[in-house]
Amino acid sequence: MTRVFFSVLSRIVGARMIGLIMRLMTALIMPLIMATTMMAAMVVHVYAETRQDAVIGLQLEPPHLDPTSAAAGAIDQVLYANVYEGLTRFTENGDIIPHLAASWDISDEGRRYQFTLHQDMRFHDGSTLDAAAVKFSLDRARSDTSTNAQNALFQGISNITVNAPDQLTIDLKQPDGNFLFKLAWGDAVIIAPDNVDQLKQSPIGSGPFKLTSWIKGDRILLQKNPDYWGMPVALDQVTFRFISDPVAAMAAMQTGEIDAFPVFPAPENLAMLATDTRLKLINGSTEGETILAINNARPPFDQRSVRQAIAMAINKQDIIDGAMFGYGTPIGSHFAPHHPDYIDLTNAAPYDPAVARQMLADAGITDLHLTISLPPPVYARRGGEIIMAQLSQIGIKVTLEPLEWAQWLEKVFRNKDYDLTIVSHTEPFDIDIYARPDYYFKYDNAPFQSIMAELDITTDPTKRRDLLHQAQRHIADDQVNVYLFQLANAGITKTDLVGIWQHAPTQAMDMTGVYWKN
Amino acid sequence: MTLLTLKNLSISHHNTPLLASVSLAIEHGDKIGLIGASGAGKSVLSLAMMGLLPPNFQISGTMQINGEAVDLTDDAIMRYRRGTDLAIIFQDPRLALNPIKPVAAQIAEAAELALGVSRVVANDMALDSLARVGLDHGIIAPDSLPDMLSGGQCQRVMIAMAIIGKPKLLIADEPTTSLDTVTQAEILALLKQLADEDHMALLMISHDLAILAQTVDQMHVLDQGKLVDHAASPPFAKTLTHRQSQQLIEASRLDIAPPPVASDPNHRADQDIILAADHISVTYASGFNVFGIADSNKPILRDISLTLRRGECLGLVGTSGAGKSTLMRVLLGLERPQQGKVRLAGDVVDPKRMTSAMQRRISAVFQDPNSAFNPRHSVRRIIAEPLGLLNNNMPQNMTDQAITEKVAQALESVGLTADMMHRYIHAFSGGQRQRIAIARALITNPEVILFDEATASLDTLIRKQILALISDLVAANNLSAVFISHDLAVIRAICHRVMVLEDGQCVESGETEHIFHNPQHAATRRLLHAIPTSMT
Amino acid sequence: MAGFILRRLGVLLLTLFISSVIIFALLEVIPGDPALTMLGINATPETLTALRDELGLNANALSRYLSWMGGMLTGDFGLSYTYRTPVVELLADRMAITLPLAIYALIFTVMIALPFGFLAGARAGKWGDRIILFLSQIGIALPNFWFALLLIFIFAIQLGWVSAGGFSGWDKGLWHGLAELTLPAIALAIPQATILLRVLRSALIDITHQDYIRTARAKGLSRDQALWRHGWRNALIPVVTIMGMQFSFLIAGAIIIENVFTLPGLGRLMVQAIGQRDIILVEAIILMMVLIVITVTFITDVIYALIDPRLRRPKS
Amino acid sequence: MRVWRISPFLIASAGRRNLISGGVILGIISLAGLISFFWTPADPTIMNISNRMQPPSMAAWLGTDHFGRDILSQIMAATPVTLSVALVGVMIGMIGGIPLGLMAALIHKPFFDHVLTRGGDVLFAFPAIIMAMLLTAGFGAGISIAMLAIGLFNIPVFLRITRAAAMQQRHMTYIHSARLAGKSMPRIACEHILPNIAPVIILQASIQFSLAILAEAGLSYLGLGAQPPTPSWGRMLADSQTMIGLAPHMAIIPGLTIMLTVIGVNLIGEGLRQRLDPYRSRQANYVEMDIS
Repeated sequence: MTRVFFSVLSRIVGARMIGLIMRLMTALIMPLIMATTMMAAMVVHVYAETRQDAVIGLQLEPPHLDPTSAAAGAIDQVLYANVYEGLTRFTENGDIIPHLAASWDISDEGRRYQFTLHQDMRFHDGSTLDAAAVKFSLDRARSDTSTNAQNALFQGISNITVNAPDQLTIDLKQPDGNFLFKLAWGDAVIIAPDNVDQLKQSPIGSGPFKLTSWIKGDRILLQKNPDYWGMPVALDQVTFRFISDPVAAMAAMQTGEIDAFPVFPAPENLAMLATDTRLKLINGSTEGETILAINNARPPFDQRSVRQAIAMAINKQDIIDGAMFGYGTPIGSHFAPHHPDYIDLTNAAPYDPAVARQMLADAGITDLHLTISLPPPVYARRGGEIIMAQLSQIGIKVTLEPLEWAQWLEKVFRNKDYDLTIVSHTEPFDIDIYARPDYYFKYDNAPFQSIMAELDITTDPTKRRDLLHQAQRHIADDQVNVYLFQLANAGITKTDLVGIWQHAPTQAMDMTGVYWKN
Repeated sequence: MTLLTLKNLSISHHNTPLLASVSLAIEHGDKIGLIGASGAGKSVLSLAMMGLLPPNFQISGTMQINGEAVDLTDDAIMRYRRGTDLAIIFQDPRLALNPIKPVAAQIAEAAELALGVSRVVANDMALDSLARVGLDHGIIAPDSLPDMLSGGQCQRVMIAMAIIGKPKLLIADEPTTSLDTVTQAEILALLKQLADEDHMALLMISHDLAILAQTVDQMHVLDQGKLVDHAASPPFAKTLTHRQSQQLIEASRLDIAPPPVASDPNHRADQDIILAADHISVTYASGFNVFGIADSNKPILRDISLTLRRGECLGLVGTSGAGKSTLMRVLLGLERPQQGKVRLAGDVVDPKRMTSAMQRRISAVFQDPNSAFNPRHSVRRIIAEPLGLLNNNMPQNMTDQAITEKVAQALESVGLTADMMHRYIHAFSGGQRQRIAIARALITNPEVILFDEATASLDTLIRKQILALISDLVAANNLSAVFISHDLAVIRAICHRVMVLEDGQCVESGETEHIFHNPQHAATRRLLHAIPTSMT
Repeated sequence: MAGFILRRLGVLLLTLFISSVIIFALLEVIPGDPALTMLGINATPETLTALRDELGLNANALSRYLSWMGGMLTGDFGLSYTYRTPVVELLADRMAITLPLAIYALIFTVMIALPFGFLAGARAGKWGDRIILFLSQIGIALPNFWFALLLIFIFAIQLGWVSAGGFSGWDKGLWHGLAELTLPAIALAIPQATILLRVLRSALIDITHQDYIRTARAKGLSRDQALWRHGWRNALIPVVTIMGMQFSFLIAGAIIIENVFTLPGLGRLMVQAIGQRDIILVEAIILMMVLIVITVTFITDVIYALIDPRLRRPKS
Repeated sequence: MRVWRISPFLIASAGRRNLISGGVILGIISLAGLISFFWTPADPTIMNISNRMQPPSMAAWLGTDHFGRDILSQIMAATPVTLSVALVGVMIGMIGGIPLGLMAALIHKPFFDHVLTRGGDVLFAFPAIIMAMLLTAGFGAGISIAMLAIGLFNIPVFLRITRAAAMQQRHMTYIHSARLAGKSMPRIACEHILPNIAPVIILQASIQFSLAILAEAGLSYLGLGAQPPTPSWGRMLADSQTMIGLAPHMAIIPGLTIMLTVIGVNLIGEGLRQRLDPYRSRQANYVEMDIS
């Protein structure tokens, strides 16, 4: 009897077993998802009081943290003014103001600069920032074995002398009206001499913030430097988060995880984000002249009329609207519109496809087939598509050639193996590149070179202004390239976060003046 | 009380009737045989009695166990009957065991289910049960996996599993079909012994009357889903009178004589030797080193020599694993022996250097009619395939017409019709397939044919037909043949001479009749003993 | 056993060596100068030469390969060109995210695929099976970045349960880290789970027709019990094969998911390294991936042996 | 005797249902692609920036994109591009993988087999995306690179499946018969083995084809697929990601097209499977792997 009982029991249990296990396993999943997501919910920050920190979104992560040995703008974005400082610095509007240097005297017809530094300045490691450190930094940047990406900036220096701990003399080979501007660059910051070996991973600067941690691939944390020599900053902590995916950037703004994304990767989303009352738009200007560069050495582009025809076939506003969703200012020469010496030359090659077609015919060009090389940024990729459509209106057949940056630098920039390319020149005040005959547009023009040579040694503001106007007109008339638009500094920030730069005179996220409004 | 009664059991599947009105009564301790040709509905009946048919079979009729009606379609009810009242063993014991579970555990599971005992008790019972079926601890380890066991051992495991719940009725569905004769005899004896010991009823299902005759006390004959004949006690040959029964009885008598040998056996000269194997040894690699090169070897054939004279039929006999198939591949030039040479009419047979002239002289018929043909080729293409060997010797390629004629001829010579050549192989029965295989082997007019278990997978009716056909063809075409089988009865029906293989070695050879009457080696005696005794 | 391990090791070293040669040669012919990429368009030729010297790029390819290999043998993977940190550190940082993410995703995959696959396989043709098949059909047909974005939209933006992406490190505790990886892990897991589910389902249907399931039923087991006790482990064999492949895939192939969730994983490091022509880093990552594949193959074999005792015994 | 199996009639009808629904979906899509060679509602390359991101209307049935181009025309023009990327990708995998798989299975040398399978494993470790990135770094982006990357990824897939299936066939006795008939191994591979493993390969190809369509989308997401002005579904979907809030139709339309096509291909594959290989017959395990 017992045997039968157990037999029946074991069978009933067995029969139910499988259904039970199935239900159990299925039931396990939902709670697990719920539990984990709930846990995640707990970590979403809730703030009631005025915040002392800010989370800033950036598109690109710096490869390392040494601004003196790479061209990566991301390094300057994180460190400029926040961690590292120079003798002078840029303001939001592009003006040059004293920084580490309290004052200076210029003598010897602009060949000698005598700087007086602030007192009691210290690096984050406690060492003193004095004239010796300045001399060390600048000598390092201009040496023969320097790997400074902007090494050319310092080639005008002939000698640096330390006179006193706070006194420094810099002698130039020839007068340079732009010298103080050059010292404001991120590549000219002053570093702690003891720290050279550690520069790339643990930057020791003199700024109001110091680096606390770097979670590679995700974020960099800066903390307030309590011993800062200058005006203390409002924020205790700044987090830079690196988000290159436009949709991820948008999501991060929408969830409020990020307080500001000053250079937003997808301009098309800005208007929509700005409809949120907690957010407001940043719409300023950058130093990026976006141009359709032309290989001036390659026929038929060596003919001015062909370049002119191309320029006149292009509707710049359509490109700004289509590629940048309206963010950007049309330009007519290689010069930033916010610069005080800017002149409007957008009418040098007005949009007129009919005339353009005629000019091409007059030049005897039929059946023109050209290639546009496109680096990765969205202005180039989308702009290229639009330009392709526009050029086809005047009978030019276009092939688009998308390139990675490394390929672009190798093929277009170094080997000059291209017809046309779209690129934004983000260095401030870089009209002088047209004076380099071997630069990648292959524009070798003696009159322009002499204008620039004269500008280099001119310090008188009115004369400089005049020369700059000449220079702008010259390259506009010559139609060296098609000058498309000034890249906008288009981003988004929380309404309560005050002090984010509207313009970007250099690639910097200056957090020193940023604070929360209640 | 009657153990089990079937009343008017009818089963159909998608309106195809499979069983029609089968009624059967089984008493406790009965040993009942159920015989039928393939397709008669034997397996459907056994599965239906166990309640194991899928739901999409329509079942009508009733079954009673100890007078209690059970619903064959209700799995929940049938489940409690399986293992305790009814147990079953199947045809293919290797596939019927879970490949990744130790055999003792599989048996113990049955004990747990049938008797409701604890795991520990079940394990002990499993060991006892294994011992009962002759698999003592010394023979196999209880935690062996099925793939380490021979087919016979697997079937013993199945039996141990079936009897552990002390079932009232054990259904054995073709339990020995895939086993060699020696193992078959052992399994049959075991089943009989266990049935007697446990007073367990036994329902043996087979196509072979000879097998049933020595095991059971009663016999039912199933033909096309109907029980057509019944014999309540032996000798069955007299009681079973139905036409189908008579055919089955007739088929179990392998009274075919080997084809007459053309030349006088007393004056065989050496030049008459068509195929000779000289001290053949084959080893298989069983382990590989870093570079994938074999570093340990397992001997398969050891120093085998044989000769085949023109017009002679040589039988190679041995249990499974004796090395018969390997020897066949070596003889055919499909595999190169590590030592020794095979000569075909004086030329050395080497897999790498087989000329078409040599290849033409030798052909083969293989065992498994399911994998012997490319299912995507028509019969014409299958049979014509070796004709390529002739092409090389001809000035022009054979025309389509010529091929068709040759194929038609070949088909007719094996008792099929020429119009079958455009069909595909799945349209043919097992016996027909074997005929096609023979037609293919004959198309190049070879001098030697090798038959590898050519009748092993056929039921008795067909087997006899095919053996007769082979015998006729060998005589008619003056062929020499090597016939490989595990069944000495089959060998006796067709071979002049026989060679007994065991563990890759030749243990005995000689004239067939001589060996039959005067076996020397123990292996030979075992094979002889395994031949089912006549039922008369 | 020792022989087995030795053989594995031999294969591993050989594969690594061949991969290293192939990948080095491949990267040699790809255009792009790491120094130029780093210094940008204003660099003077002298500066470029100085940097190339510093990076050791001016030596010829063979000597660079040899010194790189030499360094590898002594455990020194070199300094990344762009990041100027030891390659080992970079890899370790990324693996600390990628590996847990892959394992986490695999757990989700298994937790979804096994029960539902079993249910579908055991009830093939029934309603439950049809619903599961239909959902898995959609799961497979969804482009993965689309699905990931959908998840962000629902769980991060609409419900606000999780952050929309990013990873703040393990310093904040295990739970915090896991919470941040949950959504990416689900996004990775769902398509893989639908695949695994279908594999399991087919394997199970296949096994339903095996003789030994019939044997098990003849013992008195119901259909489900028979499948559970005898089919389950047998069905796992193809499942483990697919899982092995999926794991390798989760390690390196999750680039899109890493992008959408801005996770600093190995895949994104690879994208950056290729973009910046950080050849030494690319090579190290690729070797790492080869190593992972081989390791996973090894683990898969061990799991096979756990499931299938036939593989456990030494070859006779 | 295996009477307990499902009836082949049932299988056939289920297979037919899948084949018909899959065929209708794929037929409509392919037809649209074919028509695009002769006619599209509008020129898919003509831009009209001022008329961009318009929702579906009578003028533009499926709306316009961020450059004001007609989306229906683009979807149609993209059909041959996307389908050919997937098709060529799978073909490369088959052309490379099947002979290698046959060789691994039939050339009876463990070392050779080992090298091929392990090599396949390593190749398999590189998802199409990484392959595409390396290739793009060398040769520039474009659909041919996408095809090649998907193709290279598919080689080990077909190698595996072919090897496994051919191993099964190798032991069939009709292979012995063919050898006795004097046929060489390559000839046997073509005449006997390939036709018999064809169902397995065709089914795998259908799986890989649908995965390749998804992979094209994934590659486009990273800018590694079709380049402007070549339209492709993946590129349209990737381009629309940032505009999903502004113009949802831009993302929904290519997304649905991809999903429908993939489901269509999968249905056909399922139907073929049920027809050709009802029980999967223990021949080989299909390798189903996400590519991107």
